[in-house]
Amino acid sequence: MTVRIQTEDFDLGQELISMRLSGNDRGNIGALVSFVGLVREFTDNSLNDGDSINTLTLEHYPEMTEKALTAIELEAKERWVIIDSLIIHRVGTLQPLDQIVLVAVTSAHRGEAFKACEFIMDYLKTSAPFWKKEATSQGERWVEAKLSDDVAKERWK
Amino acid sequence: MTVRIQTEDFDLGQELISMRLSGNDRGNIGALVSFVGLVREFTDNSLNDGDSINTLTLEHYPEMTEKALTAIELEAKERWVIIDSLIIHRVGTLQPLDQIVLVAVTSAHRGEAFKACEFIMDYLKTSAPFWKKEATSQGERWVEAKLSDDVAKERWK
Amino acid sequence: MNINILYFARIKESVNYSSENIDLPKDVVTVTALKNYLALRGENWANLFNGKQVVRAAINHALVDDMATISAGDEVAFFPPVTGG
Amino acid sequence: MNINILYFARIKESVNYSSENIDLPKDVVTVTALKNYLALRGENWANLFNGKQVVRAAINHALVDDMATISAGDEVAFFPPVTGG
Repeated sequence: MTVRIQTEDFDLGQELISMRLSGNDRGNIGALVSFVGLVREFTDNSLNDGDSINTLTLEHYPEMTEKALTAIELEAKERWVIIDSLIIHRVGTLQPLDQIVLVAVTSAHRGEAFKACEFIMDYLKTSAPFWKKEATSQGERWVEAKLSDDVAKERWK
Repeated sequence: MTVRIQTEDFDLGQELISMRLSGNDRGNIGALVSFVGLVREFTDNSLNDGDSINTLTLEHYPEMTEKALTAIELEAKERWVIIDSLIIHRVGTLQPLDQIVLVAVTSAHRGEAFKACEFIMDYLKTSAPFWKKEATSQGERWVEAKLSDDVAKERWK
Repeated sequence: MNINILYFARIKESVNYSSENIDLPKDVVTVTALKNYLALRGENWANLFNGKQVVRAAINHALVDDMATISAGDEVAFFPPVTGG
Repeated sequence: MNINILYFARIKESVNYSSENIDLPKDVVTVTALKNYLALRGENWANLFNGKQVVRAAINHALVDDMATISAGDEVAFFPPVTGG
């Protein structure tokens, strides 16, 4: 179980190879599920749909972030039989097409890896202290939380 | 939408970068979900649990395989709003820790990408013409289909 | 009518060849009828096609159930439940 | 009692600073009471903390609801609903 908060980009291929091949349990891994969140080129919300995005800046609460993400990983490990999990979340100022977040989960069987990975993302979206601000052609704007993310989280209760 | 059947290994990082960055719709991609299936070191079934695996050989029905996988991708595209999908499945003789299959899906939002990726895997497991034969310390043995895979497919009906 | 039959995996090994071209009797027009017809070839075949084992079928590269109709020139494939992925 | 308060994102910009150390009156012992107390500081603060906006709170780096109790030395953080990932 690993959590990393960083400004720099990550090498997705290297991170996934390392999930596959490092660790004493590597011979038991039958499934590797990963999610990457990316910066889109256009805003996507009811107020100003379709403005083009120049930058996306992520603020966070440093003393709390890693603790919150570790708690989510531990909860996933309680609920499903997984071998390992990795969360990398970037902060600072990003451009369209940039990688924002990686969640990767290994397990013996695919069902558990899919569920744990999606669970981690749904909880990260609603309980990890990150805030996005978009700089668009129309100015700067804090991204609004989405009701659909609360709904997604409720499924797991 | 791409399907590839091949004996050689694939570069997971390169494949995912190409999903992210190629294609006219790349600016709309907010989510990239991928699944990699891997050869484990030990058998995992009721008959001879825990025999160590020397090789895993995948046979397929060449004229049917690509058609079956393309049909699964098309069905996923009917059911969810996704941007692109990729299936790579290896055939021939593999070793423990080798990559067997990659399914990757891009979409604007994570929910659709997770569902489409898991759907494709569940259908691939139960309707694409591949058969696995394990060579273990105890001899060769065709891998038995799992009831749990049929159950996983039933969820999507 | 004349059709091609393909066998895969465990079934291919059991019947000991991978494909054949045969002329079917007139009354063999469904997958079930074809399985019953093949089962008459001997013990090996009977064990496979007497219904006690799950044998899946495809016609012209599409999965079908046993009630599917076979036409002249079809490629019919028999194989065990798939185990890819 | 003495506590530290941190503000993040939209709320930080609105109150125009990111942290403060304050002595609370004796009756301010829950998150709700602290919000009401801060709301008295002026229009800016009232708009944020009068309950019409969703303002989440954490105590010592754990998310809490508004009934949570504050203790001396706590780090209390206020922020909008999170939008990471």
